[in-house]
Amino acid sequence: MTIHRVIRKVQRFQGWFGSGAALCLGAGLYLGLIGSPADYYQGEVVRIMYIHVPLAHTSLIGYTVLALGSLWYLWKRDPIVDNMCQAVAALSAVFTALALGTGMIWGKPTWDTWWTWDARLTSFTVLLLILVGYLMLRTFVDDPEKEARYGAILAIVGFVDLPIIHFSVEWWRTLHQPQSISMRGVSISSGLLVPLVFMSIGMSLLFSYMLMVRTQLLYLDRLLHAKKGRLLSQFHLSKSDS
Amino acid sequence: MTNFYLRWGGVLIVAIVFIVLTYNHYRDNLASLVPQQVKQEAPTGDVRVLGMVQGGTLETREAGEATFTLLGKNATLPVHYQGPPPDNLRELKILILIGTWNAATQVFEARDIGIVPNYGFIAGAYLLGLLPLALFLFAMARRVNFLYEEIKASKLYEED
Amino acid sequence: MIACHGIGKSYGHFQVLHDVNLTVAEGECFALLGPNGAGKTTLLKILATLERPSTGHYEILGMHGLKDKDAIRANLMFLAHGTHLYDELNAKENLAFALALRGQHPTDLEVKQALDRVAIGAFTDMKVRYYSAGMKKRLALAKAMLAKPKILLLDEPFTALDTAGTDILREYVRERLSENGTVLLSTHDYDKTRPIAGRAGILRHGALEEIAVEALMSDDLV
Amino acid sequence: MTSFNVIRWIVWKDFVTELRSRETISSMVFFALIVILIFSFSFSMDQQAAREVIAGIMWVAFAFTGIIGLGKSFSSELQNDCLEALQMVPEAKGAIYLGKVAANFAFMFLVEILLFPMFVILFNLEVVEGISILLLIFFLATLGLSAIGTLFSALTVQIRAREVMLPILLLPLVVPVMIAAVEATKGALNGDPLAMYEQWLKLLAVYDVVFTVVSFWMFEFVMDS
Repeated sequence: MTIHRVIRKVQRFQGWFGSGAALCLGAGLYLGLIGSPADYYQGEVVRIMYIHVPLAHTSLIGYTVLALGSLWYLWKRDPIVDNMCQAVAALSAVFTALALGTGMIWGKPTWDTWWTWDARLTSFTVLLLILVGYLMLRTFVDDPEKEARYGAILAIVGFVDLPIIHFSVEWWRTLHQPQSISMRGVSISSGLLVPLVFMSIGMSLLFSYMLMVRTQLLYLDRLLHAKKGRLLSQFHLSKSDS
Repeated sequence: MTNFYLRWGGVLIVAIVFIVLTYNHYRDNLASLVPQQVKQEAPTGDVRVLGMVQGGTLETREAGEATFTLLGKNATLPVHYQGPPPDNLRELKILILIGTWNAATQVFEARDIGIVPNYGFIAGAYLLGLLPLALFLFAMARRVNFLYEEIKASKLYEED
Repeated sequence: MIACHGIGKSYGHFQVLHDVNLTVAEGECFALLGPNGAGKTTLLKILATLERPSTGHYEILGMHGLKDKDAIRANLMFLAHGTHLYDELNAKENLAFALALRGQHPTDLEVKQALDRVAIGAFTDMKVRYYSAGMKKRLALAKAMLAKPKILLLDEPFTALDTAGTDILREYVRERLSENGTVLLSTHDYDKTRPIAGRAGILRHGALEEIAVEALMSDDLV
Repeated sequence: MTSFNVIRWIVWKDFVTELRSRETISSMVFFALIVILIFSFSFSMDQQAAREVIAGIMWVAFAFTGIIGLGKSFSSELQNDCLEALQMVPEAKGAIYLGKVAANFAFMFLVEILLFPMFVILFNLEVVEGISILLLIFFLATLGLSAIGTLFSALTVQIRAREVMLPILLLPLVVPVMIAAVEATKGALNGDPLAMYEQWLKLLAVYDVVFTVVSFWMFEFVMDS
């Protein structure tokens, strides 16, 4: 039950996370859009990086949290940890999808194509598929206990698979396409780094804030349904008795 | 519930202010003329002209000096460029010229070349990145509020 | 012996069991009654370590139901709605397989005796696919006879069994009880249950109310 | 010792059942034949073009038939609720997992061995030299597919829409196996020196080890509440 208390305690500071996210994102946006010069090689398009990279980082952090939470759940079977896992999966899926979307928008002016089988884009797509699979799986199980258990198993197996997927896709890419189109080699000068750091911190704080809100949402939902369910089953049985 | 909408209203106002300020900041860079406008209006002072370097017209004299014809929609514009050595001056390339219109010689005296900014893509990326997150967060926060209200109203709540 | 403490179980929005408290001693047979959907099978599945209760805990033979599951399983037999038989295997193979997984290896003679006792000795080499529902029930019963479990959980044991089959089952239950076994069965058939049940209870509102066995009359309960 | 017995009995049961019903292997073989047929209609190929795409076609066919076999592996345990009996085995559930992996691996490998001559004949392949290395590739890739597939077969069998969910969950996770198997097979069919595609074999071996261990561990949680 310790984690239960930790989550409660952290949620007391929810407002701080929200305001911190707003401040960091505000500063990052100002620096990224107005306060920084355009990149010598990429021109103005580099500004897309300030939103794309933090989204991608955050979704990976989210997946790590999901895997750790799932391990914790299998160990302690604490329902609120399961709520947290479900929340973090949905958020990671959204962040991954947005990272892919902004990556595609970056690709169009840079590579003159919306989509290329770049190693990172491909492994992020597989990551998105795993997360969507996770969310789908959870809707197809009737017993909430089983739902949590199966979800945790999928999350852990997928987390172990992720580096292997990334390596295999990268090797495959180097075989089949010239390396010229790659996000690698886009060196980040210090001028670009400052807004990137602000946006990254801000995005992580925003993610944590959203995670707290969503965990709370799922917890309250479960609470409400449990109470309603008890009333419902009592009503149902008293009807069938008479 | 009122508090909740007030807070989100504040967020919305800040966002709008930020968008307006950013737009103002970039407006100067966004505006540019096309060759036809330059010929008709004959503007004085610095202008920015958007067009494509016409194939077969580019003549580079020495580093930092070149002449070519800029192709617009219904008009062409003879250009004499003199400025920093242009890295990205190629035939058939779409670019933005910064300079003055010499009405006497009917030649555009360019002194700098900018690549076409992709503000559309940048705005698209930022909107795509932030708008769904904001909407998602709003929907979740509203639902949490709603659930609290309902749990209170149906007197279902008890301390865990 | 079985001891449940405040067992609850909910499926999604529906709470099946709310607060079940039950103790069945050694050498005792408890009959579990209740309307359809009252949660009899769910309770049996929880006690058979197949499902995890949402709330509460239980002990079987003094072992904690959520921690020492494997030890409980070695001493427990659950005759469920499904007979746990493989259609493509014959009676002997089914028995050998099921018992081998429990770590038991009965001799051919024991198998033959058990099959004769449930009166399907003539069909030992037939694929279970061609068995009738009653024959499958009897074969499952033979499996329980060979396993000799300390705890026997029976889910609607009388369905599909004819009069002779019912007698065999009741005789087997009595034998288990005489060897200090514990039997928990769920049923709708009060007439067939009355002779063997030591105690009885009705599941209502997700909780258990104990009643007198003599009150097991067909009409007025459900 | 008892655990080893459990493995043996599970394998025995799956083999006997399969020998008597012939459901799994025959449906896998025929499904694969149909897939091959459809593919050869979809790309009308000369021998040169065939070399380029044959490895991909082969592994798509193998993966889909594998999923059919894997799905049947645990859905067959649903007859008479036999799955409950497996869940109540008083042993570590890893033994059941290993038994099932062995059976699934054997079925899939057998089907692949049966189908491979069809590919050789239909697409005019020359494989005499590379046959041993091809067998190694088949072995490693099939082991990877069955190691993770058995886990997900057990996981999806107790949920709604299981026929759909098994491929949806499994296919993204076996992306490395598919890539590695296709690239290695391509190399072997082209007669490239082993050093050129050795890395893929290593990747397959690593994948097999990692996911046999992880699935063995996770299977406990699938079967046991």
